[in-house]
Amino acid sequence: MVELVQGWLLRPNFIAFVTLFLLGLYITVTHHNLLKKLIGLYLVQTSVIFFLVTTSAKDGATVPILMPGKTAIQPDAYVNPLPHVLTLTAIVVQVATLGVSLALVAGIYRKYGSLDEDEVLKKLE
Amino acid sequence: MTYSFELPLLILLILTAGGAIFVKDLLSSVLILGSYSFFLALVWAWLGAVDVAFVEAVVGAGLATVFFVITLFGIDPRDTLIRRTPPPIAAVVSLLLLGLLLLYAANDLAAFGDSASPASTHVSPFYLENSLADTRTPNVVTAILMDYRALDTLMETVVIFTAGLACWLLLRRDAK
Amino acid sequence: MSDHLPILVFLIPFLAAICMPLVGLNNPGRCRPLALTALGGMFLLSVATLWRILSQGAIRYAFSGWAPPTGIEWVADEIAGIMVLVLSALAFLSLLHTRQDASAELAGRTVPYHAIVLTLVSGLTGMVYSGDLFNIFVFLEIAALSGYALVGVSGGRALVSAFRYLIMGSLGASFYLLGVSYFYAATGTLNMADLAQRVPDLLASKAVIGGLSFMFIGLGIKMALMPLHGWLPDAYTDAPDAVSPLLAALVTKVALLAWIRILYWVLAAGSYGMIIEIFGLLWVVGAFASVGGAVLALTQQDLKRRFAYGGLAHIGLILVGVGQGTQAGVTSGLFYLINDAVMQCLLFIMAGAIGSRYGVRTLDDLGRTRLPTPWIITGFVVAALSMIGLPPTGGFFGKWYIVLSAIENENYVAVVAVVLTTVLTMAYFIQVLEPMLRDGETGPRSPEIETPLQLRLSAGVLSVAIIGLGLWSDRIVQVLLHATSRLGL
Amino acid sequence: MIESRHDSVIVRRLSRGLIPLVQIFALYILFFGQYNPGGGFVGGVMLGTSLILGILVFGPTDPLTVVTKRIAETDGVGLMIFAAVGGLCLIGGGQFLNYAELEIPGLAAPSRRSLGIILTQIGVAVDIAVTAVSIVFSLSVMSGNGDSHG
Repeated sequence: MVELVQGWLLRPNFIAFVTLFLLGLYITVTHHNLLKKLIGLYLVQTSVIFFLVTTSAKDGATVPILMPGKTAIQPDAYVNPLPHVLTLTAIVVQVATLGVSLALVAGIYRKYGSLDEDEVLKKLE
Repeated sequence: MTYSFELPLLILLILTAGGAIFVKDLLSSVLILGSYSFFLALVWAWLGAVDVAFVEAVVGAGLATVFFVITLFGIDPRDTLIRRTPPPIAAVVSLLLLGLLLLYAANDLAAFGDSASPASTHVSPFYLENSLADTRTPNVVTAILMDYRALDTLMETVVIFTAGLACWLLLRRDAK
Repeated sequence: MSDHLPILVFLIPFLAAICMPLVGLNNPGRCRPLALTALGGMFLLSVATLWRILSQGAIRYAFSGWAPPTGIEWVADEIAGIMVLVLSALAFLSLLHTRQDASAELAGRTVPYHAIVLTLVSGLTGMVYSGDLFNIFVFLEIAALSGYALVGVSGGRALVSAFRYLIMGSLGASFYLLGVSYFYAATGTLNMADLAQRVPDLLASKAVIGGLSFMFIGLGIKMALMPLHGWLPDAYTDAPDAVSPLLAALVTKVALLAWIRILYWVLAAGSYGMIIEIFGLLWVVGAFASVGGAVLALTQQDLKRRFAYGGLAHIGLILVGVGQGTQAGVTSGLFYLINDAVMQCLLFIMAGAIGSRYGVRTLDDLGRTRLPTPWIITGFVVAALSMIGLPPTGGFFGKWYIVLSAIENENYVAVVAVVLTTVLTMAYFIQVLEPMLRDGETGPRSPEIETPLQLRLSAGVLSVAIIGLGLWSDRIVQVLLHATSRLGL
Repeated sequence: MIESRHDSVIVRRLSRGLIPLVQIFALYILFFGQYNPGGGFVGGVMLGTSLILGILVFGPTDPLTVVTKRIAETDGVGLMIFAAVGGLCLIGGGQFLNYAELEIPGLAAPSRRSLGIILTQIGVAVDIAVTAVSIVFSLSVMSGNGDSHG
């Protein structure tokens, strides 16, 4: 058990990811304000992306932009570029989702005059 | 690997995330979220993911904030609610279980920065070794994005396109 | 050229979708013909693709010319071929059947509406074909964003349902992406075929178990598996009548298909022993969902809502079959999945038709109104027979194969669950059919409204398809068995 | 939100100068994405935000806004560029998006791939810029109307 906890403490990035993920999830599920729900969702999405980025790190490696002219390219000298590509895609997907969700929020506000989930549900009845 | 640079950034990250959620004024909360994105971009730049940091700074801190602010314009930007009902027990319990699952699953992940991890040794060295010869593109991220995994990029542009259409469908009722 | 057939099938709705804003810029009237032509063309090409797959074997298509695992790969096997065929046919018919309804609800928004229907179809097609975990995520999001927008089309209450759907759906996608990240961190690859080779050595790895759990939670939300189904009833009830057949028939089924692919095509190959516990969990979840969905359906007044809960039960039934962990089990699950897509489509088209034509939305309405249209009643009866599982419909054979595979496994609790679901399904359909078929009712007879040709066509084709799926069930199951025989179960 | 132009003359003056600068920088990011961080996404978003800035500052009657509005209606052009490059590869005999099969005489396969990357990046940038503007127009339709309670 002690080893487990020690293992987690050696990964501050991972701790940050878990904190942001759980915080965002909690807010998304329980908060009453629609916009705050979206902020929670935003935290969840960015935290997953954060986790993906940390898998790309290598000790002592530099950014994945190759220096032409050198001799053979050493893969260990550059961080892993594949997770970066996946995260780029995921970020764009995230902002697209945000656009649609804000359109829905704006529509709900125009119709019901409130961003509070309870009030909106009350007006639905 | 030392964390001296990163720890303050991570703490700021969590603080801004908390701020974005607990501030009552929605406009401020959105702006704090923008700064959260900015700190996130810094962390990623520190991790060597410059392209991702750039996109996060422009898309996350820029475009997302623009969308938020434009939506909030014309909405009374106040989170009026002080919590009325306690959060359901089921939500809290399942969240705790989920956190445990996350930590449990992390135990067998390769150590942070391990250059012998499966992620760093299986497919990705191919890109680093060949992208210059294959595509004459020194930025490996661009080479993968636009060539090796071009279909993902095409589809992700379709996601944005779909979002544009979706906003049109949802909001421009009477226009045109 | 025939190797390129999968991408050509995909490109037709895709190109039509991206051309839609320009085509409709000055004349929005062109959008509907364009969308119908695209879906029709897609259907014809998918027939050709299936023909090619059956005669010459599966197509593995490497995008950008990079062999997997470097590039992205699509795998068009028999299952994908059949699924895309069903998908394009159902999309065509559900777009076809609502001319009046759609244009009335959509004042001035025909361009984005039709474009989004096509992006939905392209997203689902990509999910069916794709052999790359991350690629599936991107297609999942295309389909999901289209779904959110289509649910919210009618405004008002539908916006709230769409918002809930969006929150749940995006959380599901995040969980799925998290699972993919764990898989990637543990194996270093995203390609399914490559993963299938690397995962067996890593099955004891907690990262793989965790990744699998997250993917299951994520796809479970997308397929509306019972404890995670909160978004679905509202979304399907409040979606416009033109859209709910499309969503009900396809969205959850394709997510389920993706899960079956991950379970069997990535994990089961050669590592059956380790995975057996997951399968044990799976059929229990499925049995719970099927009985629970049917019970909840029995309590609903609103017709579309009742059928939505019925759909939840059927997702559970498919999982009962899939969870048997045998070749017979997964084949029966896949066969039922295809059947379920067709009958849900017919059921929701009919529910939408009586809703928009006669204003019949609830059971009470149904008791008050006499429906004079034989087309609609016939469609309802055929769909109901198949949903209950009476011969000679496809639903009967689907359930029959699931029960057989469970008996073969000596899994009698699963058999009891399927039988119980059947009884409950019969109960909730009798409540619907009894007032519909009763004669000499005192209530006022609805005014005679001629059933339009498109509706007759959709109802007729789908009814024939349901009976055809039953009559030729052994042929289809043979094809599916051929596809699953390569799994080495 | 886009009902009127911005009140402050300083903001308007500054934006007149700033917008072209942002756009030039966006083009630089776009075309040098093969050598530096950046590329289609970032370039596209920057182009889009420069146009959005113009809309917000100069109001609905300014020629820039009118032109932008026309542009926002032609959503999908960028994707057509991307898909057309991919389709040309099909015609050239390769797989979809296999830029090495673009039939351009006198270019070796790596250069063709490089060219394909540039062309598709333009497609991505155009699509993202246009869609960002289109989303902003959609989101501001309602708040601009003033009839917030339906």
